Amino acid sequence: MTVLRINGEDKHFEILPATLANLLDLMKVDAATVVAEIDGQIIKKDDFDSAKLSASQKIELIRLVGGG
Amino acid sequence: MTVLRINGEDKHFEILPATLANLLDLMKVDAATVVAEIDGQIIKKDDFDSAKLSASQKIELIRLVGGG
Amino acid sequence: MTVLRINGEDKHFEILPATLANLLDLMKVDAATVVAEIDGQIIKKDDFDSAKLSASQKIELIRLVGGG
Amino acid sequence: MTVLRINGEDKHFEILPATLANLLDLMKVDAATVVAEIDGQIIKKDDFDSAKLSASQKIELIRLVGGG
Amino acid sequence: MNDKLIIAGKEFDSRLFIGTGKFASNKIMADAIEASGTQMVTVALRRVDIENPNDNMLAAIDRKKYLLLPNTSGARNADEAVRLARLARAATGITWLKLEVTPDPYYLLPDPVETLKAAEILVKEGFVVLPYINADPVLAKKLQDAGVATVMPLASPIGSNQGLKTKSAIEIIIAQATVPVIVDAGLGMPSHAAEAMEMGADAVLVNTAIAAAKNPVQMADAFKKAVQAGRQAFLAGGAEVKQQADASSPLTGFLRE
Amino acid sequence: MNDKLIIAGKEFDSRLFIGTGKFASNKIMADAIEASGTQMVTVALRRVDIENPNDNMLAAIDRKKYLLLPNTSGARNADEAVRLARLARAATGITWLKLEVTPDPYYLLPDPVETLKAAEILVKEGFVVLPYINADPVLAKKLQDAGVATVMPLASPIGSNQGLKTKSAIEIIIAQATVPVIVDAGLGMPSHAAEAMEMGADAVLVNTAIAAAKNPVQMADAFKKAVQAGRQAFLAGGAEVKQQADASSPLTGFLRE
Amino acid sequence: MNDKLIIAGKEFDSRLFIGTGKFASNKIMADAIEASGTQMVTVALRRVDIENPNDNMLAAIDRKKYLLLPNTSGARNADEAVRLARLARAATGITWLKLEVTPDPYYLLPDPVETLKAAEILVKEGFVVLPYINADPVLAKKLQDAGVATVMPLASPIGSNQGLKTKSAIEIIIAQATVPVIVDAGLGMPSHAAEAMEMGADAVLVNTAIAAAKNPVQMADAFKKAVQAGRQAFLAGGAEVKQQADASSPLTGFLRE
Amino acid sequence: MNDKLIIAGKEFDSRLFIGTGKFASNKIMADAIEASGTQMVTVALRRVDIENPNDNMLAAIDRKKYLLLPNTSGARNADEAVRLARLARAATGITWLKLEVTPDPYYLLPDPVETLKAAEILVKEGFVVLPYINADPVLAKKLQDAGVATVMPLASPIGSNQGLKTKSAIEIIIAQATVPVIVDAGLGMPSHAAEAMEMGADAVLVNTAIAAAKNPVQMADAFKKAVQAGRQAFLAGGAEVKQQADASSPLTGFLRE
Repeated sequence: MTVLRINGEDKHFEILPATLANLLDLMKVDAATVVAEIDGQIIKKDDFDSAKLSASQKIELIRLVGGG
Repeated sequence: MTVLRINGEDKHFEILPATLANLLDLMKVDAATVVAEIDGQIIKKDDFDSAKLSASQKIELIRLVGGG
Repeated sequence: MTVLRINGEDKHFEILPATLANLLDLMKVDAATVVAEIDGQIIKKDDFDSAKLSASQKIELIRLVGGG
Repeated sequence: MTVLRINGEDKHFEILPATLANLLDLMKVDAATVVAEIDGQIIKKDDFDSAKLSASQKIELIRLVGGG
Repeated sequence: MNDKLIIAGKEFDSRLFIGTGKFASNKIMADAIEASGTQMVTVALRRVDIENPNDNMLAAIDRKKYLLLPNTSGARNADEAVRLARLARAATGITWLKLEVTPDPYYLLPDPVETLKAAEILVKEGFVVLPYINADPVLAKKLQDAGVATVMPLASPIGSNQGLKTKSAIEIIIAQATVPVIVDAGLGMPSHAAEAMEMGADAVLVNTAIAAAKNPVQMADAFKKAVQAGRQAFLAGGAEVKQQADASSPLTGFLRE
Repeated sequence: MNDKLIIAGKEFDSRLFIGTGKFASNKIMADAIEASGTQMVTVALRRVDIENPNDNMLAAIDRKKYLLLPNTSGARNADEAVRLARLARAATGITWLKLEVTPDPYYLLPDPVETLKAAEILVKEGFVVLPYINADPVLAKKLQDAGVATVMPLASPIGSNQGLKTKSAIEIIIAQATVPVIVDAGLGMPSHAAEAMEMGADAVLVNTAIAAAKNPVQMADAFKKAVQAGRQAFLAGGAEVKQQADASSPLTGFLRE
Repeated sequence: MNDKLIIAGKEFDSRLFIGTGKFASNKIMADAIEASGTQMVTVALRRVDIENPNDNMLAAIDRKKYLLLPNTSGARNADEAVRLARLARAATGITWLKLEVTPDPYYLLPDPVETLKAAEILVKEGFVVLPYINADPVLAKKLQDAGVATVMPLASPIGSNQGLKTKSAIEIIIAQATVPVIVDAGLGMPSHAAEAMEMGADAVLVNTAIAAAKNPVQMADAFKKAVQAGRQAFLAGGAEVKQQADASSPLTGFLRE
Repeated sequence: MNDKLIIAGKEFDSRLFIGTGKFASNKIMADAIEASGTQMVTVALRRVDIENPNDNMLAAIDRKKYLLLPNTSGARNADEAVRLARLARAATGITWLKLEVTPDPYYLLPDPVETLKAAEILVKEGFVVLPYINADPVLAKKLQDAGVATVMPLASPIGSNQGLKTKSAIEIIIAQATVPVIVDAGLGMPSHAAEAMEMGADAVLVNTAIAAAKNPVQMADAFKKAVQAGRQAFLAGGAEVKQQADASSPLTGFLRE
């Protein structure tokens, strides 16, 4: 089991997803609507496919919501 | 039994009090602190002794209370 | 010389106008836009022709103006 | 003629006052009521006698006034 | 949305009434009336100026589009008001009347006793009476009982543009009203008119704020929109007023460790 | 009349900006935005809810008609605000930013020091910064000097609907402003928005007053009209406020002896 | 300083009158009266409670120190008020009277028409009439003309503690007054009383704000001081109110180059 | 009643502080200070006027009775304020300081960023810092955290006499305060001071309202009483504010059939 810290919570994976795009697929998150940070570095949407993941990374998945 | 209407309520008396002063005594009301009307006529304190009562009169016994 | 008191002022006439309509003509007031009182009695527009004048009457000629 | 810059204005002296205390005497300023800076350094009242002056120094003489 | 104002059986789409005094010209007045979208304008009665008898402001008002509401301005007591009312009816055939009784020429505030007395007489004579009053809830109720068509409490002194200085009393008048409440006098800016409408006033009457604006026509349009805004806000139901803040953005999902 | 609001070179016809928080549904939000006539709406950034990852409010907003203005709500200091700003830009490609730094979760009032610090950083990074601030004229000036695109002083605490509690300070901010002044937070009713515009504010931002109204769509239309009314009244030039009455009907020609 | 209030020829050193209703006990009432420094207190007339005939609050009031001012509370029209007035005089020998006519039991606001009618009758009967009225300048003038000893306009509804909601109307009443103006009803805090006095009111009457305070005796002392403060400020002549700042420290002699 | 105000360990009986600027003479200033009952007065630092070096207002202040609180008026940034603070300490031996940083000479409003910066420096140098600030709750908290002895939010611009224009923000400051809150600047009448104290402010500072009154000594006494009144009312616990009336006379026992 490997762990990623996603949005402040530890998530356990039998097999670590290879890329950020794979992770979003696995989590059923529509990549078109989110922005991501890996270990504090912003990853642009165009780079989701190429962004490799490794164990214990901190990943933030962010989206626009209603706000004032 | 005779009736006097006192402060909006019928009061029954076996023997009608002769005067307003007698009525107040009977009711244990301190005459010094009240003013009275009999059938709409104001009776001054000095006249309480001489104010004769007769059956069915309307009597108002009024006093000062706290107010703004 | 006869006098009419018109709108609070004495007006002198060599010959008294016969009717209210004549007076308005003389004063160049458009009868369509005014209402009149003679000695406190309201005269309707339809009666301007028949309203005879006599000396010393008090005549009020009133009109609508801008107001709030 | 030597110059001291006192409270933002150049003051010319035939003979430079030797100390701050001498300057205050010359200017008829009551030393008890003022505080002074020489070239940005605060001089305490106790040191007015010993504070030597030299030409072209910037001297600030400050006092308490009414204020809110 | 069907949200008509009904006064004495007559329907109004616009809840803004306009006074016609103090305009710099009849043309500006007419344009401001048009811009305001109003359906009823007030007029006063005055003696014909004998030196200049034919200045006729009425010609500038399209009476097919705008009802006239004669007022009794200048009346200092009930008798004078009744006399003016009868003259107004004779002059125009109109039975609607803005009843004003203002004994004091300085503050021009209405007289409650004489206003009530005149209203009682005029209602009996068949007038549709819209009395201008101080923001006095008890008087408003007495006038209602006397059969007036509306009550017209003042916001602040006539022509002062001070806005809604009588807010708490007008709230009570509205709460008790069985006839439309028209806030009159002293509304100086569109926000004042909107505020009155948001409180539940049925209509407002504006004169000086428009006539004495630098651009009266533009100001008339501004009042038109503000009255609509205030009415719609009243109908829409305002959000609750809170002592503390209440975040407009979500309070969860913050990007923190 | 050509009366555009210009912010950072971009022209706006509408002077009402809308916050998108707290609506009961995306459909109501979209309809209220439409009714408001706005051209720019604020949005927040939050972590994706992993249990419910596909609730996408953005789909309800027609981005051809409405500019998005991301905010930094949730940021408690300059660092957090800068991080959120960069994420917002990465997410949207938008460089415009409503800068909010609110350390206190109860009153949600902005931090003057951290807001200035963040503004200085973000202006240098090329953001168009619209900072939300207390009604502090000195801070507003410092932010202007730092290159922000507008200042957004609060009327009263966020979501409180208390209206223009900071009027005298906002008057000073407007008098000193070299950038547009957008009154934000606490405007609870259309009359409040009109009042801000009448004072000379360039625009207002409204969220809770619309989202929490009983009928948000109707309330949005009410705010639209009130903002137009207030702006027009400002341009039209209000009539003078007087301490005494000033008759609206003529003071001559009375029917007296 | 000799600054007596004179009502109907009688001099008062204190400009605070106290209502005696709603106190938790006669002891607290007496202590609060003492602390207030008042010289006149209002009382009401009510039927003797036959079940409990000897609860005598009057015993708690030192009539050598405090004048009694009977009121006509409960009267719904002029007839009832006149009847109560006569009873009050018979009961006490006092001809002074606080005239109250309040037809509506919910808001307890005074009836202008019935109040004027009763005042006219009672003045003729030799009463010294102090009428409680709405803040209506025209009514105040009519009552003056009818011979009342003071006018007592309300600040806000009785017992509401809302403060001076009728400020602009009371200013006009004061400007026109030929008799003392006593602001009555609704003053909820000492600052409200001070504000009324600063405007030039001659006195104030307070009841609920003291009787319903957590500590009525301390609150009575607070009102005493506030009334004195407001009166003295009126006499001392307030500094001018300015739109801009005006430095309190000198604007010269700064420590700069 | 033991109700001392404690600032930095020092006890005060009086909650009114007095500014000494703008008095017509040292004599009037001294008499007003005496009448106010204050225990601390502010003073400014300025260059000696070389043409007139011996006008010494300090001689008029009895330093055994009145603490001096030097201010940094005239400072436009933190550096200037720190320089003035050090001079003040050197001049007087006093470590207490009213910190003012006002970059703008027109409105004289305080700079939040520079004030905080100066406060942090001066606290470290051992000063007892009383900073004058805008009514900004977040700034007040940051200053508390920096170790200031009080916060002194402004009511309205210095010397404007406009009264408590920042009420809602000061309420929040008081609710959050861990140090005394002294309301400063703009209190124009005793009722304003009473209102601030009733809200729970710990003290007020007044200058112009007294110095520019027609009778400063009488006005000083008025403020003294108003501050006491407001404080006592706060302690006594105000009666509830109600939307409707609440009879002060009994609602039973009416004289009716």
